[in-house]
Amino acid sequence: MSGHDSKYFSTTKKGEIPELKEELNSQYKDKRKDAVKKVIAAMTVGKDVSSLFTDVVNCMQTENLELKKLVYLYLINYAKSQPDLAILAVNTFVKDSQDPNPLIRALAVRTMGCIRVDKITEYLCDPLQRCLKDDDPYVRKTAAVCVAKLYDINAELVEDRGFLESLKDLISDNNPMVVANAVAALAEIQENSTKPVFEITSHTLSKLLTALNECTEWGQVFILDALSKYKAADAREAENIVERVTPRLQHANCAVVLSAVKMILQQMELISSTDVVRNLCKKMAPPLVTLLSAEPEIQYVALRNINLIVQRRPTILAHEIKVFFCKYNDPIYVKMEKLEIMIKLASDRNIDQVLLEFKEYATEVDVDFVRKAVRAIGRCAIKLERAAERCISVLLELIKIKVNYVVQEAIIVIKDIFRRYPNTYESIIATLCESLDTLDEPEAKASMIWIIGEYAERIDNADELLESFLESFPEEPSQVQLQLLTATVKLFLKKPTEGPQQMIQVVLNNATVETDNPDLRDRAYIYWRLLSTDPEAAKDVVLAEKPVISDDSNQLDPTLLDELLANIATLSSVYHKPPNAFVTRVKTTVQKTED
Amino acid sequence: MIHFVLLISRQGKVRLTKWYSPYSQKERSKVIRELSGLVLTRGPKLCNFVEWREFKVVYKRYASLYFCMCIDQDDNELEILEIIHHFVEILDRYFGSVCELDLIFNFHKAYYILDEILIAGELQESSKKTVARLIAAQDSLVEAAKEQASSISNIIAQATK
Amino acid sequence: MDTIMNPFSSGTRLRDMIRAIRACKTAAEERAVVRKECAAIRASINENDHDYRHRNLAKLMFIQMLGYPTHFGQMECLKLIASSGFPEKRIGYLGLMLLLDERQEVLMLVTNSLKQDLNHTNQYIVGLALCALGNICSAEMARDLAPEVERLLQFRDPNIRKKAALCSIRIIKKVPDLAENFINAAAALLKEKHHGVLISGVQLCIDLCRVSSEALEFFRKKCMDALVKTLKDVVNSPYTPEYDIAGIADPFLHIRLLKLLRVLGQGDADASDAMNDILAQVATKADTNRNAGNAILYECVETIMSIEDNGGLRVLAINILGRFLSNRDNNIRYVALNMLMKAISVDTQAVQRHRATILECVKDSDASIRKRALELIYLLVNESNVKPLTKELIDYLEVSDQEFKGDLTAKICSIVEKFSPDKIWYIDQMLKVLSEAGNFVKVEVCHALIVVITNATDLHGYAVRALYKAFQASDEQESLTRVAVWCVGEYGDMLVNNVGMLDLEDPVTVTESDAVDLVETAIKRHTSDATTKAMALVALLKLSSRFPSCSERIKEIVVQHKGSFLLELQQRSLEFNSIIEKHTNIRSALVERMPVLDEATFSGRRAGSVPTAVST
Amino acid sequence: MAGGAVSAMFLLDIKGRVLVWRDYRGDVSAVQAERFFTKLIEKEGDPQSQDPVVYDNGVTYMFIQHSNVYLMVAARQNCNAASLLFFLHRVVDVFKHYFEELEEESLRDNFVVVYELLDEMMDFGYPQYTEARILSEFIKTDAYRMEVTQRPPMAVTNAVSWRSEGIRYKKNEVFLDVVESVNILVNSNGQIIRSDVVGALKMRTYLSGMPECKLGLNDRVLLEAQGRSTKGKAIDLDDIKFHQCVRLARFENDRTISFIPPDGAFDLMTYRLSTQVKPLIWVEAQVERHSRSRIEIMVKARSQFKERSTATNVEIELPVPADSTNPNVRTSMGSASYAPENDALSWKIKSFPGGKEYMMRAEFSLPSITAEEATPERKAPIRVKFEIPYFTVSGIQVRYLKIIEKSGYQALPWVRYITMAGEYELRLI
Repeated sequence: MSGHDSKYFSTTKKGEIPELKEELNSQYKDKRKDAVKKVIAAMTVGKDVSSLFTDVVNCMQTENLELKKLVYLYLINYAKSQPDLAILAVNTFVKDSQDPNPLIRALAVRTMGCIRVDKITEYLCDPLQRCLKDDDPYVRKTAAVCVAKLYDINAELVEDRGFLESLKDLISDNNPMVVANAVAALAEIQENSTKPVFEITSHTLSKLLTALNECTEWGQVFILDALSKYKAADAREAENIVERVTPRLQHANCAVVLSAVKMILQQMELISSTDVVRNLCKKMAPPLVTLLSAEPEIQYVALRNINLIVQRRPTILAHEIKVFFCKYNDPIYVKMEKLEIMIKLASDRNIDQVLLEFKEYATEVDVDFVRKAVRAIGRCAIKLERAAERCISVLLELIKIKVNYVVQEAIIVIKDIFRRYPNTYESIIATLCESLDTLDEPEAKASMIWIIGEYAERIDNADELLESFLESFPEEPSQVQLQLLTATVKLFLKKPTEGPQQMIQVVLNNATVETDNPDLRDRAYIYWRLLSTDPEAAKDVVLAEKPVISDDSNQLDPTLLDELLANIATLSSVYHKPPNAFVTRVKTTVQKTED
Repeated sequence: MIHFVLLISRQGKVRLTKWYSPYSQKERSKVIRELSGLVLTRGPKLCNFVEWREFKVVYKRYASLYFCMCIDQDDNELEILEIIHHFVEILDRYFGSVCELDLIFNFHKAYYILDEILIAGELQESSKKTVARLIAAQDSLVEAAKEQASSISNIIAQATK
Repeated sequence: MDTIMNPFSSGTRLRDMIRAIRACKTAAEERAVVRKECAAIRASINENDHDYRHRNLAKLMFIQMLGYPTHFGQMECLKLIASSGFPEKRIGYLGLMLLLDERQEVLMLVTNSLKQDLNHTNQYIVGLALCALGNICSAEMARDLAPEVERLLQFRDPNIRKKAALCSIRIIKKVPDLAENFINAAAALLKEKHHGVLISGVQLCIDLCRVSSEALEFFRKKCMDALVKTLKDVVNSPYTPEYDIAGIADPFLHIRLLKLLRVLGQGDADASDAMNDILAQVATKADTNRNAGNAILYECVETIMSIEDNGGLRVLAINILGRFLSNRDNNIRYVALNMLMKAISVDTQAVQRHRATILECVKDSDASIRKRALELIYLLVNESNVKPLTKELIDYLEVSDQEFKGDLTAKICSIVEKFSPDKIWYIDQMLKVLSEAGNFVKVEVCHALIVVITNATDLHGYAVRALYKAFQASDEQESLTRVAVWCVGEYGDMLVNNVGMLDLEDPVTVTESDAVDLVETAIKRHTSDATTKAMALVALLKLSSRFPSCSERIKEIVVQHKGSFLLELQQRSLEFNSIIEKHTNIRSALVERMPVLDEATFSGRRAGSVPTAVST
Repeated sequence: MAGGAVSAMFLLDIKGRVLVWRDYRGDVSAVQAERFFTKLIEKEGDPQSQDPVVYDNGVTYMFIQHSNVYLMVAARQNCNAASLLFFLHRVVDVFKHYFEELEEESLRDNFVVVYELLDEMMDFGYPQYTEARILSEFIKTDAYRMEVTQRPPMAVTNAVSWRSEGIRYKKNEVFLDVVESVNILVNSNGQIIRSDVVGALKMRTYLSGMPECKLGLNDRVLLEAQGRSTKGKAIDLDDIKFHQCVRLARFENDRTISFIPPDGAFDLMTYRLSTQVKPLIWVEAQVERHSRSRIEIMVKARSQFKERSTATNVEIELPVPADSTNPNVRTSMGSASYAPENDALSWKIKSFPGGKEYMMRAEFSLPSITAEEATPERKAPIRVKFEIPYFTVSGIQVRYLKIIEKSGYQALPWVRYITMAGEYELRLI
């Protein structure tokens, strides 16, 4: 089918590659430069121009910096696919690394490090060694990063050739940019090495804190991130460090601010003086709040971090809940995170206002947001005993609007409210039962079934209500089946009359011989055996008094929280997962070419 | 049966959509998004068919445009390629070396042509000449009406001078 | 177009609007332009200015194509259709087809206009109405207007007859009861010479056969010879430029005739017999250098495969497929795989011969081909080749695309389940799949695996030890974890005591506490979901009875969940804690080996309730 | 573990296809990133609804959108998300400085410079340098490219990385604009639920050499530290953020704002005040639905500031349904019109003196056919924009701006004050 239809919709297209080849070998400088540009343009749109390798490399020997950069760029891209030809470029690299112009020296050493071809790496060592001691700081800062590149390709080589020592020397460099890049390189190497490569002593600490004042914003982030791993010897040292880091909270770059917050929080763990701690908390609050005026993406990261911070230091933002109220134009991902924090900061003092907000959100159009708002109301009820009643009345108001997903979400949280405040709000069960037929989500169904089973003795027609679910037992999701099983057992134990007796037979039969779900079967057999061996014990086991559930269910495990707080501003703090849960090192020496 | 016809540009812009089975507006957007993702990302040497939901989509690229037709599992994929080409040839003849811009600014004409080729998701005419003739006849009916309208408005203009 | 229609128009022209939209850089900009335009159109509609109606509608069609709401313009279509001129009607019908579909109630309002237009003296207006009806009519409209369409099947102009034929297809699909009214007229169309009419007519017959057995019988009886002759004429027709594609006369007509013959021949020996010669002729004559030729051949092969057996023809067809499969063109390979699926029921052996090639296709770089090939290989598996095929597929699982893993896993599991020669092999293969792609394995498959393990009394020890090892070695694969947790709970005693060691096993030393460790890891790791954790609790209860020495430790773990927010976890934690703490006397009775679910009844029920994975 | 760098940076078009990319580590391919991102767009339809940090198959993607371009980094390590997302915004600034507008077309037209910049701004996935003015001294667009070989400007590695030496002006001048934005959120019951003021000191400097600047504000902490009386005049600033040129340690010590400014325009500092602000302009709206298809809205707007000030360019935006037809609007002041692009009525009042109240009345209809699967209308708030010149809510004052340069020239500082509406939302409908 191909061939005869290229004429449609198309402009003429000749063989591009041969044309370029010709131009690359032109005797005119300008033409060659244009040709290289065209090659890069083709590369940019994803065409394979690797076959021009030799021709492009031939253009490398040039005084023209722009052309040189383009050729280097080409090399980075295709060296891997043509490792043997890439060697051709080495001489130029070595020569360029000694060029009188520091820009070219740096360019050469930067590019060489990006060429992940083993054979070339060896040739890189001498130029790199020289550049690490270059007079020009621009070359040194580039060389510092190049050590990390080399380590990524061939760690042994770096260790053998003493590059680590040279790199460590750069920490004392008189140029702050060089120091910052050396820190970044060392931190990365340490990450991938089992040996101690980069240990921060109190000496390096003070040097780095000094460099902090002078290096670029990005360099400040590298240094703060590296220093946050430092464990101060005692409270005094911790206080000293904090004192020197605190001014960073005034930096316009939000990453500098967050990294400073991380450092301060780390050191605070050691500080015992409550006054100092209180004072630090007071100092950190305004910068954290200001992060919410940043770009939405930054806000998102900030909110995920604030979520962690308030779990450890709830007082910091205790009075700032209003800044987390959602604005109309907030992106949905910001709104969702703000809700989480609003729940965490809700207190008896502000709950009325918070409820008003949640109610507002619960009538929005975005379904996920609405659900989360409804759930938030329930979580506040669980958290704040004195406000529980107000929360519940808001939930009941929302149920009356009869938006299906709102009702289901409400039932799910009300079940938790019942578990938090037993024997307090059961009067609303009747209202909930009105929505029984409309439930179609497993979690809502399971919650409703649990409520019926749990309060079977107070619901006159509990058996009828449960029975209505029985017919569809085999088709229900296992979550619902399991609740139905337990609820029926409870009903039977509470009202061992004829109806429930028949029901329990049906359910047990369904959950044992009529299903292949091993978990459901286990559960059913255990009940069955329990009921048949010792009905009194069964009552004791199944109907045992329940401990009241606590409100900190959404709090992270303390050890995980520690780890995440040490990772403030990083992806780990965004995901709320430890780094090893998502970082998978893949060594790619040769990149696969696809399509 | 052809359930729908889609023309999507390389940039993912929709140039023509014709639905022979009912899809709500929301579903249509979703279908277009899904298929753009499936079709536009496929390499040049792969086959012209993708399986999608319980259907198959036959597509063919002409320069910057992808012509896609969604068919049932047991329809003849190779024939659909011919139908697409049939459509393209007729477009080409009508516009005279058709290009994407023709379809953008005269999208309604592309629809008129398609309506002479397919009805109810089935092929209607295998002769390009017949299609061209039918379109030409209807175009001239429109022309005639326009002339008449403008002459009437001239007369009115004359009369009310 | 619009400027000439509206010489005094102000506001933007269609062209200008399109330009403005094209100039937008972002979706937000485009949205703003479109909304402004829509507001202007609404204002114009509100003023009921018919000079602009035509243009407004054209704009709305463009806007609708971009995915914006245009409901406020629907009534304008009806107004244009109701006007008298052809230009208005033409754009009105186009708008109707684009802005509305069969589900809108507004559509009913157009029925009357349609009826008038179907009876219009201008045949092009009749054509417009037929086209609209054929593309979007609802069942109700189909019923109301069927008589008009039926009448138009005999209209003087062939171009109306062909449109009426296709329109009839939609009508009988919407209202199958109406089929019988169309049978005679449809049969008459088969005698026509006009290709458009023939094509449409043949298609109508095909669809009539689908909804009405009466039609099928009628065409078999009355039309077979004529159809065969028509096909013969097309096949042997001299060069006609009007219908020629790559040297073939009207492949579209070819294909439709072959399709109708297939419908007629299926399940009818006489009819099949009548078409043998012509099918052989088509199959041998088609030009396989052209797509059009291959399209015909493909259709022809399908017909041969579907009609009543004629050994010679089938051999021919299978050979053609073999050639297709080895073709370099991916399209041809794809359709070959597609056809081989159907050929399996006819001649499994012949298809089996291509197994190696098909297996290669499973690993093709083209996802479409991969998918087809996998479906096919799935059908080719039998007791004798299951082992090598499964090995190939599992090996491939490791390197396959993320997107393909789901399909591949499902198929492997299904194959293994269906054809495993022995249970130990089955268990081994399943463990490999669970370790490699456990997150893609469906819940039912895990359940089935546990059923199999429980039924294999002599393999309980082996299975639990293998699972223990697999769990230690693999990443976090949820379904592997669940199966391991369940088996460790149920057969923990066999795990630690190396009960039922097979010769091929390496002995392992697992202590009671190691076994509890496994379950504890499963319950504590943050990737585990509620079901896994719930299963772990049951396993712990079982182990507390099987390993009394660990009972205290287990209680500690169990009790941690008594305040859980998750209902099921809290309930289990409370119950099990109570059993461990207060009712030790009955504990062992409660958790003694679970009764085994009878494999036969289980698989019988599964076969009944779970739809077979084989797609047609 | 903190630290970590990205693997690659991508500039993608609106459909998620790669325009330009720079591979820093060779472990995330363009095909892989593109496939992931196009799928993301396809799934969500609108990536605005998607978290800006997304994980897929071992790789984290972080992205922002600007005009019709996505800027995205891909990482396999646990890198600093805040830094990288902020970096992406800085990259936008740099490109804007270079190409006036950052959009698909300008990237395509300048891909050579884009590659050069990506190489200089980031090395091995670490952000390096984002000072556009300095970068443009040694990376030039075609028009300004010279044959003479460029050298890295001192500033790139200097402690003063934002200013080059040797700048000369005939007339040495500094312009300082104090701009305060009022953010306010009013609940549907008319209660102000949050309000704050965000201020910025926007500077434009045209100064020779390496000038040392010192800025004095009526900052209560400073004045009290200096033992001066502060009654009535001093103000409390909740949070201050400084441009990197300001010596933070010095400020921490004695509240002195001292700095060597960059050349040209920049934000010297921003601050925030979270005191309760009385809404400067108050709006009330009443909606009456006469039938399913006819709606009437009545709006009152009141200025709640002193009569001697005047708000200018006031614009009040009232949400209306998306398919409103022919709104008919009357106002007692200013002009109002239907703004379908925002689904709103826009009421503009050029000049709105303090202590006044104006009215607007609007009537419109809705089409008889409703949209299929019509989603409920988003409940948009009323939004207000305005500017009040010569006025600040906080009462901030620039007490002095001293400029000292070793050549000893005199420089003229010009200071202006203005207040404007920021996120000013009233949920009153």
